[in-house]
Amino acid sequence: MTTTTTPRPSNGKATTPVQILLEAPWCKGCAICADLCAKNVFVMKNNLPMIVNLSACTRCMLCEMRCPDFALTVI
Amino acid sequence: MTTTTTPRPSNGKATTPVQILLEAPWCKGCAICADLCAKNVFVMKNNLPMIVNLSACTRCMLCEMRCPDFALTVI
Amino acid sequence: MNYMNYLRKERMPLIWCTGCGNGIVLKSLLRAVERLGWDKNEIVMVSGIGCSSRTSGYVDFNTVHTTHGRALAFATGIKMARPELKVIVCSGDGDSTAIGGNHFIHTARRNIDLTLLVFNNNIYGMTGGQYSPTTPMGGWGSTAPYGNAESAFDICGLAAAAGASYVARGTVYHVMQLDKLIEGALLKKGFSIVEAITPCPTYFGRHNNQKTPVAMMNWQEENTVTAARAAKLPPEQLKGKIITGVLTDRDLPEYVEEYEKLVERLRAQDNLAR
Amino acid sequence: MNYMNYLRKERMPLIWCTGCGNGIVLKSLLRAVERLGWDKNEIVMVSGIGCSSRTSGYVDFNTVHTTHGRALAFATGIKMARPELKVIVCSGDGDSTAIGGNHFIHTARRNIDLTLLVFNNNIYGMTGGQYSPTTPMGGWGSTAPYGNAESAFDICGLAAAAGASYVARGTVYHVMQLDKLIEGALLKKGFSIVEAITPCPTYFGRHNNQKTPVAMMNWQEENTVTAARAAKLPPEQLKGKIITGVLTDRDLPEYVEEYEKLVERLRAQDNLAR
Amino acid sequence: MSFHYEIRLSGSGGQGLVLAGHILAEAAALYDGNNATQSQSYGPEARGGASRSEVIISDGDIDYPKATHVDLMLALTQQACNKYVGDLRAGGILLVDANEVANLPHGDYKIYAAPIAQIAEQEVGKKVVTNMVALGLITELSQVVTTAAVEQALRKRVPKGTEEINLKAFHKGREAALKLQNHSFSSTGAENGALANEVEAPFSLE
Amino acid sequence: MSFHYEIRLSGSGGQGLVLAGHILAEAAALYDGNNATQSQSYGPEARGGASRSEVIISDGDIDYPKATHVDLMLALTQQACNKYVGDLRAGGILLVDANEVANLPHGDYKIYAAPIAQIAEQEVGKKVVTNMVALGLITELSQVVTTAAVEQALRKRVPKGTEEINLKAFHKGREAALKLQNHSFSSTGAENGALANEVEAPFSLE
Amino acid sequence: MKTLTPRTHMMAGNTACVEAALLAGVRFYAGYPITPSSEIAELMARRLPLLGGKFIQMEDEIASIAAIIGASLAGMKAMTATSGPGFSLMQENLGYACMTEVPCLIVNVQRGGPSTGLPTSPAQSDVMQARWGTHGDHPIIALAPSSVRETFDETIRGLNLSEKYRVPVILLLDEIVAHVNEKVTLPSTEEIEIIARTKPLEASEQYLPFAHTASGVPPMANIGEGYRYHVTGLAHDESGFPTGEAKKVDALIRRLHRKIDDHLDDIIQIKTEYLEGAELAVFAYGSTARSARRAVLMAREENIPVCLIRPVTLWPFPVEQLRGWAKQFSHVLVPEMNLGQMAHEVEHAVQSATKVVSLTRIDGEPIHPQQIFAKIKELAQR
Amino acid sequence: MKTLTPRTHMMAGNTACVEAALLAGVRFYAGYPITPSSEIAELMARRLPLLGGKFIQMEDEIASIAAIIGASLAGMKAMTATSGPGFSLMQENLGYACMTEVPCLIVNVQRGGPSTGLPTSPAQSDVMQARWGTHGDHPIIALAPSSVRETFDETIRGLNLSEKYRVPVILLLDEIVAHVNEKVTLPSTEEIEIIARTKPLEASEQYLPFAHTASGVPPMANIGEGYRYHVTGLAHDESGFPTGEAKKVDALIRRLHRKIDDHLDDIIQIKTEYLEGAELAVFAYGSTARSARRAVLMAREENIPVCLIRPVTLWPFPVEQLRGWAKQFSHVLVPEMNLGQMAHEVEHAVQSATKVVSLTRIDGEPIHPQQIFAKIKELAQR
Ligand SMILES: Cc1ncc(C[n+]2csc(CCOP(=O)(O)OP(=O)(O)O)c2C)c(N)n1
Ligand SMILES: Cc1ncc(C[n+]2csc(CCOP(=O)(O)OP(=O)(O)O)c2C)c(N)n1
Ligand code: SF4
Ligand code: SF4
Ligand code: SF4
Ligand code: SF4
Ligand code: SF4
Ligand code: SF4
Ligand SMILES: [Mg+2]
Ligand SMILES: [Mg+2]
Repeated sequence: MTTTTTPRPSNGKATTPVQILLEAPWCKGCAICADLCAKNVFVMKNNLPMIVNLSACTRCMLCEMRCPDFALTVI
Repeated sequence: MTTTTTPRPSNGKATTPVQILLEAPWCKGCAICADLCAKNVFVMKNNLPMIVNLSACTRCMLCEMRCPDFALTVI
Repeated sequence: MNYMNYLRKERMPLIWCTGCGNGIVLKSLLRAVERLGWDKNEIVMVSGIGCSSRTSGYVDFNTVHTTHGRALAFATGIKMARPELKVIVCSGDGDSTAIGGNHFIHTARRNIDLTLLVFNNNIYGMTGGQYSPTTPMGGWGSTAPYGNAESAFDICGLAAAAGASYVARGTVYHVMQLDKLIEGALLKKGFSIVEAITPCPTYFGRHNNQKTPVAMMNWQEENTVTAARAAKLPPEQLKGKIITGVLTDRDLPEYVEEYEKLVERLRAQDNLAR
Repeated sequence: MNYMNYLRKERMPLIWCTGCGNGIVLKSLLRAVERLGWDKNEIVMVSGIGCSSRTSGYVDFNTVHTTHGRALAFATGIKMARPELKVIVCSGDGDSTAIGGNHFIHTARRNIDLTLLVFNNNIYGMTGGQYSPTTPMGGWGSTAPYGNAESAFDICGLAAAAGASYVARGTVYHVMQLDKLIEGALLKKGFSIVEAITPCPTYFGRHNNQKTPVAMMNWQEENTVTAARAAKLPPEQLKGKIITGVLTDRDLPEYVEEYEKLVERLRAQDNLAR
Repeated sequence: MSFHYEIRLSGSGGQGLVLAGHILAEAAALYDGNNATQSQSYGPEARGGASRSEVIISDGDIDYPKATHVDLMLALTQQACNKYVGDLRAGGILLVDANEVANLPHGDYKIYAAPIAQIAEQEVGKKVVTNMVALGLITELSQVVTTAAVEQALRKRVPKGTEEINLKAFHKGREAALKLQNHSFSSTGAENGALANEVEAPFSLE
Repeated sequence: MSFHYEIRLSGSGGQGLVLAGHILAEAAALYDGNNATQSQSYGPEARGGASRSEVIISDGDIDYPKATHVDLMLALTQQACNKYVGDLRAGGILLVDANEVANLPHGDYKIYAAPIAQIAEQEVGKKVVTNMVALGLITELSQVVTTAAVEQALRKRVPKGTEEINLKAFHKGREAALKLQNHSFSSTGAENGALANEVEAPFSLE
Repeated sequence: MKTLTPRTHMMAGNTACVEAALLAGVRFYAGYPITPSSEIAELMARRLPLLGGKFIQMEDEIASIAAIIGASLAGMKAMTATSGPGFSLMQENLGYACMTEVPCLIVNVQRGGPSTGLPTSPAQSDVMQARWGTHGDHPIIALAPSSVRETFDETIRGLNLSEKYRVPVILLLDEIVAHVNEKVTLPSTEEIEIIARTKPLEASEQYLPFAHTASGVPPMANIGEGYRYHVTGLAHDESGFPTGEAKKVDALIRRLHRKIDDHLDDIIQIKTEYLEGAELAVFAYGSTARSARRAVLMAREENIPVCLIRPVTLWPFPVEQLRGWAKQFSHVLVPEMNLGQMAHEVEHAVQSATKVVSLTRIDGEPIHPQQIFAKIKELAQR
Repeated sequence: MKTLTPRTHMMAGNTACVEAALLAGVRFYAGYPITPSSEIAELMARRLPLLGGKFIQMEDEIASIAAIIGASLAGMKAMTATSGPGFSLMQENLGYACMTEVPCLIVNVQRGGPSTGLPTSPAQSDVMQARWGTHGDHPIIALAPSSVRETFDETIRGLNLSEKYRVPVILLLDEIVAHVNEKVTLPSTEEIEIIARTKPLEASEQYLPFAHTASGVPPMANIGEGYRYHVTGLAHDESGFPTGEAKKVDALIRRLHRKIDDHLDDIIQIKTEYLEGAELAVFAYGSTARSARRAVLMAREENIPVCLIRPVTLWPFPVEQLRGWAKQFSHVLVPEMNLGQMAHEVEHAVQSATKVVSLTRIDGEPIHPQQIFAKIKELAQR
């Protein structure tokens, strides 16, 4: 379980820090999370999404909702 | 086979005489011919249509077309 | 016309009950065939199981009386195998929309060049009057002794939604109209269906307040509205009415033709490759 | 939300291919269930056979993985037997509209209070990519190597014509909308169906010019129009587009309820007779 | 003393012969305390042709429930008479509707002809009770059921409100039988083939 | 002298192992003139799990077409290695992708580890030809098919236009084998259980 | 005029089947009409709503059996009735019921076959189909009563066996038994034993819905009772989830058969008359057994030492019983309204300990006692 | 490197089936995909359009068999392929084909059952279903090849028998034979005999489409050839029209069986190895026969006098052949991937002339030669 925590940048929206958790053994590397994130929060690396820009995350939840394998959790 | 022949009255329409033929063994006596003829050409008698008013026939063919048992022929 | 040219006279009289409308539909079909001047050798009648499906035994065509509900699937095989044959399927409301419902919608979807005549008497006649998918809600059936709790299909609406080219509804009362509808269906390229409303006096009429064949015919007269007239009437006047006439008539890709186009495309490619 | 509250964790990871959309539909369903606060003991998930039908193995409800095409018929028995249960059916385009087409239209006709989720990936995924009744004409399937010669079903149109109360279409790309559609379906009395357009990258995408899961998702984005917007667009702009949203929502007699009314009527008569 | 009596009721569908058979069998089994079976035959797929209903009455077990040595046969139509008379045993009783069955079969039968439908229509006023008139005749001619038992079974079986008219028909039938009892005859018969082309009466599952 | 040689190719679906098996079998049967069978196994209902393809080569009849005393096994993934190594005979060859299979099984095997996928990606430039790299390795390590036969079968089987790149991969594999040939080793192995929770790779019918 | 108990009626087999089923607790019926079974559906449609039960006419027979399996999973005793063509259509889902161990009763009122055949005539030609109609190895129980009263009893017994062993049970009537009205005195409710499925005692977490129990029958929780388990037609392990592991699959399929094979004594009913000292036997079932009995009585009157063997349970087949008696007979005559389907099984069972003579009829007519009697006489003289 | 004939290929059983069918003249295929038969449909979809033939994927298996019967009536050689669940669904219309005498080929690639079972694993558990799956008495021909080449041959033979006797023929493959790729050298076209249905010679007016001919097989006119006859699944007379007359029905059903029973020599194929002097036999079919052969060879090497009996025709069952050989054996071992379905038939055939030992496997794994060999050794020591 990869846990990445970072304080949210104060862009006027949410204030709690975003966390994105990856249940790596369940991830199949489809890249849906990475390629469809409007904020380019991830890049795919070794068939897994790697967080590269968490601060851009708007917590829109779409990556979680679209992850077909229950591998991504945005909290 | 009952054959009834009569000259058509000259009502301005057809001029050849109407004939109505009944294949009695096929008739089941449903009365559709008799009851739905607008001109009351038949009455039902002993479960068979009996021609009582051939002169009124307009040769509309409906009795033939609606006879379910191929028993009536209008010529 | 002389119907006997199209009948197997030795099989007469018809097996059906007194006043059963099946014979009226059959006659209408034969008139349409005669008008079109089709060769009997080229006509195939396929039917399923049911009173109405007994039609195939009487006509002097190539006739195949198949299993319950499956006539369209058999017919599809026949048509695919020999596209030049004219394939007519006769079926009951139960045969074509209860057990046969899947073949009904798929034949419509493929829009294969067949004509289906549904003898809709709103009941399973052959087996003794059980309710069918077209028995009206509240109506009697031997398996709906307290009134039917199910909603009925709109056969024509279903056929259209599934993809049929030509969809029409007529009644045996309006026999002249029925002739035209059937002729239109026979002429149409693609899947064409005519729903013929026809009385089953023995089971439907007897228990549903239409005691005689004539009463059933009159009921049809009183309860139908042509599509043309219906278009002009307010909805409340159409409630409970049966709309008759050609309800759908459109040109859609026909399956056998599409298949043959594909074969030709392949042939062309093949020639090119040489 | 914590999906794990609704999953059989020991069955994870999912059997489906990389980028298969089935999991996205499943998640959307679970969110709807969570929002409604339903008790897991009262939920029954019934499925047929197919990749999508494997859904039932993962959820911590009462689950019944039945035979190919028959899920709705099994579900009808369950619902009739225990009307207080919430019955959800998961099925593929093949399962529900090919082999299962008849149960599909009859469940809609009876308008029985079930929810059907059709995972429409336009192909038979499980068996290796044969074309399905929703594969577009000209599209590839392992049994349509030269392009499919058959016309496709409009699943939603068919459901509506057959009598369903609630008919909606969504995509896994538009996942927020999908959530709402499914919630609407679960809440609706009567037969409700949601057609979820979902990618099968392995068979459909790979051979139909949508090489990756992401390409398939993007295709969805580009080719859908909401019903609301569609109403305002000229027909030529809608050609080839998928219309999403609630397409039918109406109150029609629901079968179990009608049946119970009948029983009550009989009881009342019985009391009267005493 | 052991007995075994076979009755065949034949005619066309819709003449109520199954009901008549039921009443006969119930009278014998439930009220006279004998054993009885009743069965009927259908044409293919439930439509078409002549119809028959059979009752076997015995004071022992009835193993084989189909009639094969018919003691009494009723024929309300010519077609039924032709089709089913074959199993009537030598010396058996053939009861026909005098107005319907013109060609009587050749054979060692005791034949009784009564205008059964006509009695129903004219003396009772309803053609539908033809079956009950026939029942009265059979009760008297066969002597295998008691009148009281048939009355009880009939009351139980016919639709509520129609008991009296049905009973009236039954008794008219009995009276006709009493008049007939000394008037049985045999026949040299006609060729059965002659009627082959006759219309098949429609049949409905009752 | 009669011989019977069993090869098992394992990995995850979509790695082209069925194609590799086909080529191997055709090379042996059609071009080397031996007998050969090729078969594969699927998970339930065609989805899920590790995948395997098996080739048996013999100069006699091959009655039983499934491998049971595997002479050479290829494992491109750890999961496949764990799942299928059981049938590898004592003294048999185990060829693994060095980057993928970290936990080597315990047993009397000759183990060869090569960075198979990496060779495909880096030396040939396309990861999809991993199967052909493996084919090259197997050809050399097994010595049951001739290089010429494999080349011919390969040309016939791969999609038109891809012959050269596939052949290149095949030969890269052969080269790798020649380097390895003296570098087999055995392993004391890791507990297989450790990997039980690992993701099942998706499988697709090829 | 005598006074009879209020439980004495004139009744047809189809009616008796319905009355028995309702008594045994059937509250769900789904079916599609077909001659000669339709009266069962019609009566159920009339009776069930009055008892708070559910009747549904499905779109076909495939849906009908699916619906009863669903209803049974949800805890209702459920049944359907059909005839040959419909029974053929039910085969796939019949196998599903075997595999998922769902109790239910399927009545097949046999008519002349194959195909549409002779829809209103009696036959016994689906007995092998009842055993082997669905694909894959599966156990089956099939019962074939000979009389209206026995139809009543076997309907109840069939439902009981179904619940007890978690198997679909097939009640094989024939057109004669189904349609003949005869005098029956029904048992009083106290005389009737009614069995319901065994429920799990353990908590949901411990529950193994397909446990390999000693009896072979796992307790069954109904949907909605809090157990939330998985049911699948795929090979599965004790927990109910799919497995492809050879050992587990083997254990499953063999247990399914063990359930039946270990309880033959409970399941098999075979009745005999005049067995002692008999040198000839007539083996007959269903309505043919009635003719056979009459023929045996006729032969006994002529002092022919013939007995009647009448299996009521056709599947599992009473191999041991027959094998035990076989040596005593010179011949076993097997009259049946088919082309010798059970004669083949008898022949298999007796293994040349006696000669098996098959008397067949497939023309839509029942076998007459005289026909059997003539054959008995002929065999007695050999 | 050797040069092989251009007729030598690596090929799987499913492929061989398609190639053979096309060679034998099949030009119509209707089917619904199912593992492990789907490759047959896929190949047909690729090949048929190129040959001017027709491929159609129907909505289900019921429609598939209906369509091929329709196409065959219209004069095309037609076939379908499926596996257990689909085969169950085809049963009703299979009976229709028997009753209406329409030639067609139905391939059942057997997989683990019952129900959804083990979709990708081999099994032989539909052999009894192939015989008895549809309702009513009906004859059937079923063939079970063991190798890819034999699949090729039996597909052609099956189609020939089908046309010759106007019967549906069932080709029972199993997952192994269907999917194994092996080296085959196909016969040259001159070596292949192809049989087509006999056409009527008489004029339309004289034609009796269901005539009780001496051979039992009536000539068959195709739809559209001017004969305009009636085809029905109801019992019918020689003219094809429905009849309920006992005599005519009897004549029909018995003729349908006579067609097969009178031509057993032509239909039955049973192969043996080492029969002479053998004291033990292994009776095996389909892919299990391959393991059996290996085991027999192993045993022979240890001088155990065992032979292999390998029926290629499973139905009609080779009763006479087996009965003839039985006395020579102390035991007949019957290994099969089911719970002893054919062992039962062998036992019936040999009638205690020898002991039948059933070796069963139903876990999705093929039976290994070693397993059979061990059993042979055990029996040899008894
Ligand atoms: C598989 C199968 N199921 C059921 C039947 C019994 N059956 C014969 S006809 C029929 C229904 C007939 O209704 P419909 O199709 O409306 O025809 P109708 O008799 O009303 O013209 C049924 C249920 C059958 N023959 N085969
Ligand atoms: C009676 C029967 N016929 C065929 C099959 C084979 N089969 C399994 S799933 C399937 C189609 C799956 O397609 P779909 O329902 O669209 O589900 P998907 O896999 O695409 O999610 C087929 C044909 C079967 N299991 N049973
Ligand atoms: S929550 Fe939205 S913005 Fe944040 S990573 Fe996911 S998709 Fe991107
Ligand atoms: S969407 Fe899910 S499965 Fe796909 S790459 Fe991202 S985390 Fe992995
Ligand atoms: S033709 Fe018309 S007018 Fe003449 S009798 Fe017939 S229905 Fe009447
Ligand atoms: S309509 Fe035809 S069948 Fe009816 S009464 Fe007239 S002639 Fe007779
Ligand atoms: S039962 Fe109804 S449909 Fe059938 S023949 Fe009689 S009237 Fe016509
Ligand atoms: S085959 Fe298609 S539908 Fe099935 S799991 Fe793979 S991607 Fe999903
Ligand atoms: Mg109808
Ligand atoms: Mg799909």
